[in-house]
Amino acid sequence: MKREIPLLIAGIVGCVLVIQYFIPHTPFGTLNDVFSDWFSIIQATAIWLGALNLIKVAGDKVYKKQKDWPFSLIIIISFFIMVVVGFFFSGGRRFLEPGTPFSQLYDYVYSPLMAMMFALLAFFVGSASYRAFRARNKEATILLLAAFFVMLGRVPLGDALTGWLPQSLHMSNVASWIMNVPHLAGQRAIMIGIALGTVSTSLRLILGIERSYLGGE
Amino acid sequence: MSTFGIWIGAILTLGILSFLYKDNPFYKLCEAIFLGISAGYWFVSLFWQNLVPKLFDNLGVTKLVGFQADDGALQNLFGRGQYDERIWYLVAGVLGVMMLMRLVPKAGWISRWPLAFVVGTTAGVYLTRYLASNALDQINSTLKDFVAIGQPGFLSGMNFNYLLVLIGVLAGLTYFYFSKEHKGITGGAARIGIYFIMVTFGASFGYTVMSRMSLLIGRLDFLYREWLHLIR
Amino acid sequence: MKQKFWLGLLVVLLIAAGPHAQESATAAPDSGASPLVKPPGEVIASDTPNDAGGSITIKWERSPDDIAGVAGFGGYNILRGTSPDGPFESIGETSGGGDPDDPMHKTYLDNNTTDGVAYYYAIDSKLNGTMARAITATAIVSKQQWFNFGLVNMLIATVFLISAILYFISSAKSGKKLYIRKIAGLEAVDEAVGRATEMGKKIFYIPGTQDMDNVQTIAGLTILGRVARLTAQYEARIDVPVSRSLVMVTAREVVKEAYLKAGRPDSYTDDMVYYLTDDQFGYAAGIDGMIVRQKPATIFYQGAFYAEALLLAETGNSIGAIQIAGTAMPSQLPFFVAACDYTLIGEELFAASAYLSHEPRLLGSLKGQDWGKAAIILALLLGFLIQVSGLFDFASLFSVAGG
Amino acid sequence: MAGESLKKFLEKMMGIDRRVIFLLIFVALSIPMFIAIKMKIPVSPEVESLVDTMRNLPDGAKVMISLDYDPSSEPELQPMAETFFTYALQRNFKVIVIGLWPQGAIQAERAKTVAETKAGRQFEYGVDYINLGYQSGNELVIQRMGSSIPAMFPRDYFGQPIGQYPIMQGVRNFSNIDYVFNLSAGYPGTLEWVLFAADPFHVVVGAGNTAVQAPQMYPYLGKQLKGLAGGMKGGAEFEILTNLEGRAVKYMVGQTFAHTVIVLFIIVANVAYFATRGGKKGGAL
Repeated sequence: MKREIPLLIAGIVGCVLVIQYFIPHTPFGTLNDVFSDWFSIIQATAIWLGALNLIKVAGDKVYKKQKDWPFSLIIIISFFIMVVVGFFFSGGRRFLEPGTPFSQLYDYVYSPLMAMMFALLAFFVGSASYRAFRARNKEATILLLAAFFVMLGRVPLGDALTGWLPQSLHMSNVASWIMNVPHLAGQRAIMIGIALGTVSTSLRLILGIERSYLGGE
Repeated sequence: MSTFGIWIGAILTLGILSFLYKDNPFYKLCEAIFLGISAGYWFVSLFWQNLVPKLFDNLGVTKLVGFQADDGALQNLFGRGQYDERIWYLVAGVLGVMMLMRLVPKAGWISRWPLAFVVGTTAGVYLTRYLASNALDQINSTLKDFVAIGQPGFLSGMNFNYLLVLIGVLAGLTYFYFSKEHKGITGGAARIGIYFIMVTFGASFGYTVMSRMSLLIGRLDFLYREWLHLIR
Repeated sequence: MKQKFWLGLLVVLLIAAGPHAQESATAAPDSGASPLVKPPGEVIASDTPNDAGGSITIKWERSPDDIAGVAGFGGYNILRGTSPDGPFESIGETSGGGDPDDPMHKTYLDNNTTDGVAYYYAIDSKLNGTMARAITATAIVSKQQWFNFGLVNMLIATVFLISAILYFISSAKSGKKLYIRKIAGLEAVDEAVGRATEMGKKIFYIPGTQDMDNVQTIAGLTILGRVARLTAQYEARIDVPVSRSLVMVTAREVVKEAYLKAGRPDSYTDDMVYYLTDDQFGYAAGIDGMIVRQKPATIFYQGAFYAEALLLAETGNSIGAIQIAGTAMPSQLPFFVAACDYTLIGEELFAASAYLSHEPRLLGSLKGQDWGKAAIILALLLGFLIQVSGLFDFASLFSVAGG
Repeated sequence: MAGESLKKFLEKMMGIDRRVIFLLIFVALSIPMFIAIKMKIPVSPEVESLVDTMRNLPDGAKVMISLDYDPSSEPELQPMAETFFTYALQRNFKVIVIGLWPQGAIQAERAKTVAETKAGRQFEYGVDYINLGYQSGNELVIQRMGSSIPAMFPRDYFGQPIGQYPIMQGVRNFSNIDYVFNLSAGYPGTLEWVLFAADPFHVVVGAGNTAVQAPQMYPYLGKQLKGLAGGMKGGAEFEILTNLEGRAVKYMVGQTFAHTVIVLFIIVANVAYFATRGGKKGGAL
């Protein structure tokens, strides 16, 4: 029973949602939105489990004085600062409005961390292309050439280098041809494959053939 | 932004940047702050943005416990005797509580019910979601622009490009064929397919470089201009 | 053309009540208005098809002044009432000019109707402060429909695919042998787990940064089940840091089940799966730190990824870990290809669990997918011939109108 | 001898420390920020038509700018906003600001300050500038503005009723707006402006997009979309054509440097790869 009922729930819910796609009539037409609200509610309760787990793992480290335990302590402290400020000192559900202590923590601490982490990509893009774009074999050579042309076509330098060629062979035009023809074709093949893969995976989940997410008895 | 805020931002920015050189205590500090702050942010946000409006407001719990809010399903149902469809949100509340039962070792198995609901919903939604935009629409756009024979532009470069796209799509699809050995015609087509896919990857990569550089430019601008006032 | 084709097919496939499109035509234009502007022609209102009610589409012949492009033409006011004699209440206005596909007419969508109420619509054309009116002749009622006729092609495609997959699942169950080609990334899983064991180092498994409402995450977790079974057999240590609480809960069930099936339930602990943060970059910062400090021998990335993909994979690469990635996010695939040893591309991610399990029913579903691919290839070839010969617009059969 | 040492050097390059690459990218992006380097940036027809449309507006025209992005796209789109505001000051345009993204209004205020310093002139609030702030509803906001702008935005960003401001006198819907400039980083954005404003209400719409989004908008250029500036490069061209060279032009030099560094590295890597591979046979696949 510990597995049968969940399998039944997944199957029924899945079938209903597939059918509702084709039916605008109530209650089907809005079912998707309602279920996505329900998901949000489950998600919002489940985050208590995640947060408790984070505190437990970090707390263990501090308690056992494992390597780097002071940093675990900082995780716990900054978590609680954010939570206490967000729950009690930022005007309830208006917690994100400009000027609240919560939004100030967001602007001054959270947001620069996010932005810099994101910007590290500029460096990693460089090191990844240095290593990956070597003409080791046919596939790698094609990868390299496509990247090379598109990268150059995106900056004025590319056109400056190819200025002596006819207009259609200017680097920026070559780059946009690559984007609009072979790149598009490959992209479409990948997308169609993904569509088929999702249908099949979804169906396996609805039928209960794929059930490892339910765990054992 | 206040000077104080800019200084904090700049210090944290440098901390993350220092990871490029190597792992160090400064980065560890920023990482720990980042983990704690962001986990706390999501914890608070999900409460105020999901739980309160979607569960407590709809049911009327917010008003019941004394906060200012509109009437919810409970008030309508028991106060006025009117049916209110929002009462169904109670089911979601129950599913949420079942999820929390994982904290009780003996009753943890009940959390599989909400899990099954979530998986069922996702499967149901995705079964149709990609089929329209990723398959049918793509077939449509691959075919729709072809110029028919005898029409002006039949022998144009554009029409040739459409044909090339078609060939690429066909070859690419053959690459994804699982139940046939990639030999003979299938093998040849699959090989051409992987070439097209490689162009796709290379081009996407090259294409993204610019926006990634822009991100870093934005950060350097923050450091040099707003923090150090080195440039105007 | 397209409409007829599908409707013909639909009669065979479906027993459904069609939408009884009620239409009402106009009365003679109200001649009492100022002679300075010419009124719009016939006004037709009809229930908007394929929707959940609450909407009426109004279409009218453009005023001759609008068509002639008279200077100072000020567009139209749209008014609504419950009786042909008024009173009419203004519900909106629109500029002059025709519809893109019907230059003689103008359309307006009233999305604020109550189902079951009979409405009349009036259209005023405007020129230099003068107005002239045309009114619908009969009442029109909006209502909900039971089937979205814009999705007939989707229905056919869905039914075809589901039947193909179901057919091959059942034929696989009956013991028919199915061939599946090699997928290099998955062939390497065994070796990657084995190497970590030999080196006495950890294996990291990253199931993406999206929640359980993304099917890629679920696909990633099913692959986790197969990988965890191997780590149980090899007695290697697997770490699953996650960025969503629901994923944590699910991943624990999956890993626990895998250890049970491998006959080593005692080796499993909840600590193998732990939550870091929901934020994509916070998560990346945490994992990057763990990668350089703990130096895992093998890292799996299976699921849905955004910009953090390269942040993780490039750091993993810098410590020399074997990396096997898989995602159906087209924008992130190039970065995994550049930084990982093996990458499962799109559909291969969804096939991985079936491939690794060798379970006939799952493999059968792959064969079903292939039939879908074959049908699409056929449609593309056929479509090309029809399109180029100029027979009819075959492509439009695949354009999805509703949904 | 020379060949020997070259080979050694190339062998070293094969396994070069990634930190060297990091450093070079950092330097390449930093240098142009401090030293003014002139670079010729060719202008694309899309940006040319964008600026032409603006040029053809009468002085004092009523324009709307919709800022549909957040700080993460700031490096690409903020320079365009600054240029637009500066140009508006020069031409005495009456500017109405809205945002379909919550952060749009703040971005506008920041860009306005920069523009005022640059133009040496201030907007008079309520007379030639108003910030209507953000409204939720995505494309529905655009749709409803088609029938009534005051109904969709009864108050401005600072909570004041808009009726009291001279700039809003006579503004009822899109027919009273001469031009809409949209800065977009995704949904809702340019696509929605084209489908829900340009198509049904025949509003003149021009746009600035992030580099990632821009190619998807090309099909709409011409009748539906009067000009498009894509990414930092588009922003630089926009600045050149309006004679307001600023941050984007400057940063474009950095972009070019960084791209060049990466391209050079790819070339070096391949040269090194082939030189050091020597007699060894390449892999089969």
